Amino acid sequence: MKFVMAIIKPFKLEAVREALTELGIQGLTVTEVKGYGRQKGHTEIYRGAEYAVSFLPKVKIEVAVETELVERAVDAIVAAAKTGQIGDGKVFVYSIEKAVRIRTGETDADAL
Amino acid sequence: MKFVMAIIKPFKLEAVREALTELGIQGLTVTEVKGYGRQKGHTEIYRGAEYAVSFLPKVKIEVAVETELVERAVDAIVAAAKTGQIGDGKVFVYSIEKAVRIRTGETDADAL
Amino acid sequence: MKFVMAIIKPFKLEAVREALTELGIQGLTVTEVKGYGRQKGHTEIYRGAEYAVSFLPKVKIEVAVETELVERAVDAIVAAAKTGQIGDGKVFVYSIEKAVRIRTGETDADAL
Amino acid sequence: MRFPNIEGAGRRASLGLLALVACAALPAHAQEAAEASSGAAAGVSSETAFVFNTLLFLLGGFLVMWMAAGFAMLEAGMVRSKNVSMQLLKNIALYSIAGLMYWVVGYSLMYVDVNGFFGTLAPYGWPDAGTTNEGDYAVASDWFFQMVFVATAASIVSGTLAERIKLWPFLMFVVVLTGFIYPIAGSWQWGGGWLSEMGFSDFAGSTLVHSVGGWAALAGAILLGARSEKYGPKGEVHPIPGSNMALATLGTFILWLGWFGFNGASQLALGSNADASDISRIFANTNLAAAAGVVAALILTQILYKKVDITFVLNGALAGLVSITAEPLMPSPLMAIIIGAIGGVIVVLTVPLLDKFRIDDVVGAIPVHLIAGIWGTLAVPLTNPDASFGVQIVGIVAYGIFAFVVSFLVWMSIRAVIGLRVTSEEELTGLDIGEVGVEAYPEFMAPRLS
Amino acid sequence: MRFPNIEGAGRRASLGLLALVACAALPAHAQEAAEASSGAAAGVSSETAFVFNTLLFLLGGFLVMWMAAGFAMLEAGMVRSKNVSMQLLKNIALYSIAGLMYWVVGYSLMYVDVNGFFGTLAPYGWPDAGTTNEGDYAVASDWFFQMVFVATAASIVSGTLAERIKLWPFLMFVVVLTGFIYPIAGSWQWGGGWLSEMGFSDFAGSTLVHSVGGWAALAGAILLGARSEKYGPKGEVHPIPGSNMALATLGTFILWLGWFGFNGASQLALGSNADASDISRIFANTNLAAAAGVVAALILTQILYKKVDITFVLNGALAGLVSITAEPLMPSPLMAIIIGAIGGVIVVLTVPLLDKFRIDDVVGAIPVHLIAGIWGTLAVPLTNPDASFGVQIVGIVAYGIFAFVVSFLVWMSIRAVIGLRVTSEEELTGLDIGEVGVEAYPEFMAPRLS
Amino acid sequence: MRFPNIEGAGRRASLGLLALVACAALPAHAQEAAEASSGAAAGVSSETAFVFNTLLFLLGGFLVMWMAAGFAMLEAGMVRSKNVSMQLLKNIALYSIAGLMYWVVGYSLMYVDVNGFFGTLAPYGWPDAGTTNEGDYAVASDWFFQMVFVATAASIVSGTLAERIKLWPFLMFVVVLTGFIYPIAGSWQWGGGWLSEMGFSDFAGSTLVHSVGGWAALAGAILLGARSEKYGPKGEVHPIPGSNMALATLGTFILWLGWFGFNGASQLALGSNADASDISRIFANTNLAAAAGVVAALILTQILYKKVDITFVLNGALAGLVSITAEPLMPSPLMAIIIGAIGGVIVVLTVPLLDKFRIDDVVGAIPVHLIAGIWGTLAVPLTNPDASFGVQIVGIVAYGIFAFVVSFLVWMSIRAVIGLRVTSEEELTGLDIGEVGVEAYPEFMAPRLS
Ligand SMILES: Nc1ncnc2c1ncn2[C@@H]1O[C@H](COP(=O)(O)OP(=O)(O)O)[C@@H](O)[C@H]1O
Ligand SMILES: Nc1ncnc2c1ncn2[C@@H]1O[C@H](COP(=O)(O)OP(=O)(O)O)[C@@H](O)[C@H]1O
Ligand SMILES: Nc1ncnc2c1ncn2[C@@H]1O[C@H](COP(=O)(O)OP(=O)(O)O)[C@@H](O)[C@H]1O
Repeated sequence: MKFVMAIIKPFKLEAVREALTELGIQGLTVTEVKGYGRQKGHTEIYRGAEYAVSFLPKVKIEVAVETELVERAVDAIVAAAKTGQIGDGKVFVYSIEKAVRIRTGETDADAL
Repeated sequence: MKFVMAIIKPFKLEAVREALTELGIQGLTVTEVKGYGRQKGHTEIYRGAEYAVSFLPKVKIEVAVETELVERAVDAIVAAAKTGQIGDGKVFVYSIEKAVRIRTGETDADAL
Repeated sequence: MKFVMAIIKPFKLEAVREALTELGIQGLTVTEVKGYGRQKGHTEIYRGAEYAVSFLPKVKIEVAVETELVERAVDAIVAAAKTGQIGDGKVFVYSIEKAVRIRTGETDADAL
Repeated sequence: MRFPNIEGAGRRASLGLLALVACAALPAHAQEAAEASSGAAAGVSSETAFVFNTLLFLLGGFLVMWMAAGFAMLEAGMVRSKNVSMQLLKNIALYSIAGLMYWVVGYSLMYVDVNGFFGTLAPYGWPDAGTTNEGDYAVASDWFFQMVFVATAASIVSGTLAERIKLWPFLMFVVVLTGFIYPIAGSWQWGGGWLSEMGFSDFAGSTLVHSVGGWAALAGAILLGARSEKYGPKGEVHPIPGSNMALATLGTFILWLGWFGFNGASQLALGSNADASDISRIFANTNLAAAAGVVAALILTQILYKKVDITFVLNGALAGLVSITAEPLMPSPLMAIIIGAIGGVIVVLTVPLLDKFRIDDVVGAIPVHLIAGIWGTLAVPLTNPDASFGVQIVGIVAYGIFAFVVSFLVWMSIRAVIGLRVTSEEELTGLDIGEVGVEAYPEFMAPRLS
Repeated sequence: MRFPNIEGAGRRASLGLLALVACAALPAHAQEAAEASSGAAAGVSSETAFVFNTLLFLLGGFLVMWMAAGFAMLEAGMVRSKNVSMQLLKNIALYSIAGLMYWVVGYSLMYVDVNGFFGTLAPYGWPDAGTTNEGDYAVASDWFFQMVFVATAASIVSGTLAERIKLWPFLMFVVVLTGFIYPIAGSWQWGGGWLSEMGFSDFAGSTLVHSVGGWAALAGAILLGARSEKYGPKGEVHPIPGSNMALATLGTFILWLGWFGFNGASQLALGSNADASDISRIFANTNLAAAAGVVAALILTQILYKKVDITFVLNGALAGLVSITAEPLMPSPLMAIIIGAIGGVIVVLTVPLLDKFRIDDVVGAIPVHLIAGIWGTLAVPLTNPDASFGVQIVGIVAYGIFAFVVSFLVWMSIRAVIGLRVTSEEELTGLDIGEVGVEAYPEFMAPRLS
Repeated sequence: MRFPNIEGAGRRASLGLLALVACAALPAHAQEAAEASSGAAAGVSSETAFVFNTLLFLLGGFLVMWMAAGFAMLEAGMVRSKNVSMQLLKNIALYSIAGLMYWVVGYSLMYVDVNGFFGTLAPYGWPDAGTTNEGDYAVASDWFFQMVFVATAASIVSGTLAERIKLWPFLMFVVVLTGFIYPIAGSWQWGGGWLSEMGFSDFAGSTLVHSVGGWAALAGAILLGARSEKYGPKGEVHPIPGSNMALATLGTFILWLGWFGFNGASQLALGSNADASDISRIFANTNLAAAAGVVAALILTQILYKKVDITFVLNGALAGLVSITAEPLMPSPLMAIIIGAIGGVIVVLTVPLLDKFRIDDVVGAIPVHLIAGIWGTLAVPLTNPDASFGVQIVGIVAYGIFAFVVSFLVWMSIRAVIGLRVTSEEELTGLDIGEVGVEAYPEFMAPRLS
């Protein structure tokens, strides 16, 4: 079982969710984050003094998927989240050893 | 060493924290997240137009534990977070290779 | 490829970001979290009744790095985030299997 | 309103007489005034006095109307963000319902042909446009000023019962409270009824408005029960911090401002040197009492808790205001300060007391309005020789029994028929989603981790 | 302002005559009054009346000025947090520009030597300090009172076009609207122009102020287009919840309070029993209409949607207020309630209608100000025998054509020269970063999920 | 207040004389008026004038009281969310303390038997309830109006020193400022003291209120030091954005509204055509100056920074208001606009200047109140022939030395005894947790990233 974590632009959340749903993925978790990266923030002026806003609002999506789905999930996210502009974000994949659905106690593939 | 990540209903946070404390776990990290899953959101009407609220507020708990504690930690979380209603959430487990306590530089089990 | 996750005191964020940048790390993701640990919260009184504030504001930094950089990244974070006071936080390291840059589709080391 | 010779003639009925007396007194004033100034007619003509009196009602009225916004902001700041829309909605709705009900029946029941215990049941109207009104003030200005008072009583209830009561049962109670309970209670004193005959004294409504609202809130709080997280199984109190201190403070300042209208315009006449001077005393005393309530709560919380609890300080301001409301005219500055300061102390000491009885009052409305209201009413004889402790106590008790018992029965009936309380699940997710459908801060909403 | 004998003499010009008539009427009043009171001069001296009238303008003026804050808060609460600074900035800027433009040309164009269709082009001044002013009120007090009305029209536009219009093009339009469009429109009626000659009746500006603003907003909304997320490809409506209901409610209460000045001081005179009585009627009717608007929206949304939408309730209050503004004096209480309630119903029904046409009105300003404004103007003949439906319709149509067409042309010109709309990227990140550089809630800013 | 013949008689003392003169002048007015109107007594009777004057004080007083809420909201919006409760608490506390101290000693020190440099030390009281007051206005109304001014000076200090000063040391300074420093300073001019004798001119307090507060703030800022993150080692300025622009804007609108009372009621008399007309000029000029301050800041920030900084625009409004406060009556509309616009420019240019000196003024109170206050005072002779630049400079310098030096010594003493500054750890976690114990937005509190 794998965990796919994606950092995307906030306004792409809906598109990504739909793309994942089409793959049959039924759940995911979303977190508001701030990202620092190649996409430079902007310089603002507040009361006459400049300052750099280097952290930009991003959304983190976390979704646990069965191993055979990973490839397609990653591709779906990349396709849906892409604008081609700098700052589109990243997808990371790592293994998880166990998943439990709290409500039923089901584990692993059944828990997703 | 393992990492246990749980997505739970927000009002269960306190119960889960207590359950983990009883196991001797002394630290954890909590994040406000939004979850999408089988638990459907609700349809709202705003100024005469309907819209679906599909992301529901959840809380993510992350706790690093020694490998021998994992089982019990997962069970404790499941027991404490369970309402039996849809949307209770998930627990995920994965391995971590290293842990460091910033204050002292202690590593791994000593760092928890 | 490794993922380094650090829980630090919020006001250390800038120092840690600078320390990582000096290592040539060009991106990272930040989340506002609340931490529970050895650092005890405080007891507050609201309208004559006491209550414990046990979750303290922390910042979570997540950064994917090439394996050979991990050691130095961890050290840099520890050095920059340290105050020596209780509650300085933790650094965790785990493996990731894949990274993709959404904008270009580049993977793994090229994606960072 | 008190006037020696016509004690008991009530708040509105007395005005005609008052004006008569004031006019009779004019020649004397005129003489004095004539010495001070140089010639020209010295007095205030009756039509000029009419305009002044009417203006006083309109000014006072819009200031008290503004208090509706004050309650809305205060209460919105003291509830959790998931219940803010609901609290706002209840406040604008109750102000509106109060205004309509007071027209439908309230005013008549309170002021028209009061038989000692209540007036008549009929909508109230005003003379035709463009006509000269008889009496000493415009008919509609008096209605307007009396009307804005009604909502205050209902706002108190709204604050206490926040975060768990359903919308429509609450609004039903407001219909009864503003159309019947408050007007009947009001008729006993300001309508010239039996308490007024007895010599009860309550200048601007520490008891009539604030305690009546407080009793209604108390009855509701008992029947409704506490918010589910508020008390632990062993009676531990789990504080539930309000979501927005800036709104709570804004609300308090709005109420403070509005109170100048509440107390000042309750003088009911502005058309003479003496009336204008009295209103000025009232303004100054009202401000001193509120300031003293603030400082008392500030010092007391610092001593008791080693920190200053801003919510107590805000309550302290309001308790100072409620305390001086029964008699804002007679006290010397020092007495106004003392009366207000005791109000501030009362709040700090009685909020935890209510918690002992597991009465969950979200904004502290019962300590502020009911308890400080009783204190203010009891304090009248300290500065007003025409008032007596005995009669004051009779009034307090009579209002307490009437308002509490009737409110209790009304709450019971509503509960029996449609229920009062939201489900515990709705309480958990917040009333904004359950009852209103619009979250107050949709972008910032988040589970509360404390 | 209506006065039987001088119908059509306009809002300001009539005052001189009014005072004359009022003074002529005094002896009669005096007689009546003399019977009621004991001796002394019974009437209001002309200088006393001068002070009263001036005071009315100053009181009404500061209350209407306060409405600028109301619009700012209402609109700030109805936009997303990423556009709040921009909305606040637009509101304080437009109030300022309105005040300056009304001095530069507006007042003269509206009131000075109106030729039937517009007045003269010149800055306006006031008599020297320390001098006695001629006429029935202080010259500067009248200017002040007229000035504060102008900003209202511009605030309406600001609300409709929120979240996508660039700052400077908007401000340019405000310059034209407050310096030219509104004053010219105003001159037709209140300046004693052709509509006033015809017998059009609009006491405090349901059409002159609110509909004119609404037409300007409509023209802008059509040319500017909807916010990019608002409508789906098949016309689906995607609601975009406002960020802060507490601010929206506060704004509504502020507007409600300010409206007592808006309507009440539009009586233009306070110096007699009859004027003070009329103003009192206006206060009471204004409040009843707003309350009825609230209750109507409350009940209707509960029926239609099974929940109460607080934003509709707030709009309902304002629609009630706009509806009664064309004639706040003549209606009986019951008629005031009916007029206001219909206003509340209108809002609930027409907001979704606008969405059908994909006209994106962020705060509901077009339903509230334009549509309820038309309703209020049409309702005048129901209670005012001097008004006729025919003339009312002529007025409504004339103002509609003028305000819409001229606004459309002005918007077109600005669009052609410098563009109206921010880039879609800026719309996404928010206008606060793009245009203002200061986020409204920098610590709480977060992407909106859901 | 200026009155040609009695120049220097001070703000309060002059009123008796003023009324005399006004009455003497009545016959003339009456004559003119008589020509315009038809018969009946034309002037204002002395008792009617008494009521008008008193009413002016009460109206002006409640408007200025409302400014306390304005400062609270403005400052709450300009600090970070972790310090908002503290800022709110300081504001309601300082208003309360000011009101109490002004009763304990302040008023007497300022107005009673002033020996040129200060008055007497004694609590102040008012005539008995129900009695006719001597003089031209009610004694308590004057006290009330003078009292509300005091808090303004203290609010200025509160804003500058935000986010790092401890609660009790701040409140101690407020006791001294409102009980002693301000009243003594006030006695020199409005109490009829030496500066008033010299012919210094400061109508409503650009220098007496605003600069005095500004000097006290400056002294505190120097001794307290900057917030720890504000300046880098090489003097780089690290902006610390305020948490809530909606509150900051609301606060600015409240202040703007309150300023009509501040300046308008400083005319001190309403009981004649000339006084009412003068107050009307003041209202109009005050509004024009504020509007010009807004527009100047708007344009200037756009030019300098390519974006409009809303916080500068808000400061611009206030700077416009402060600038016109020394002389709101005499300027023509155009001069009012120019004076206000220069105020707006001053703010935009001097805020960065203060940063050069590492003086950390959280809300920009020093530019707005001190520097624009000096500008306003210097501008008086431009429109008021009775004022001279020389005397104005003497006044500015005298107040500067007195207020700065005494404040500096008081701050030093407090620092020596109990310290001024919170620990750097408390500064980091926020003063709400450290000093108040109640976070302003407990559900939204989060570390600030960026
Ligand atoms: N090494 C990294 N580890 C974790 N998150 C990263 C890393 N690099 C980038 N990110 C996240 O991805 C976002 C986009 O990265 P950025 O370099 O700006 O653009 P792009 O992905 O187009 O190259 C960043 O804002 C940050 O949240
Ligand atoms: N595949 C998944 N990956 C990550 N998080 C998930 C996944 N599925 C569900 N979740 C999280 O768990 C929460 C509960 O899931 P849901 O399907 O609604 O109910 P249940 O856990 O009772 O089956 C979701 O709101 C979401 O936050
Ligand atoms: N076992 C754990 N798993 C995850 N996060 C932890 C764990 N222990 C501590 N933390 C995080 O680290 C923070 C600091 O830990 P704490 O025990 O208070 O101090 P220290 O790191 O100095 O020992 C906590 O607030 C929490 O966010």
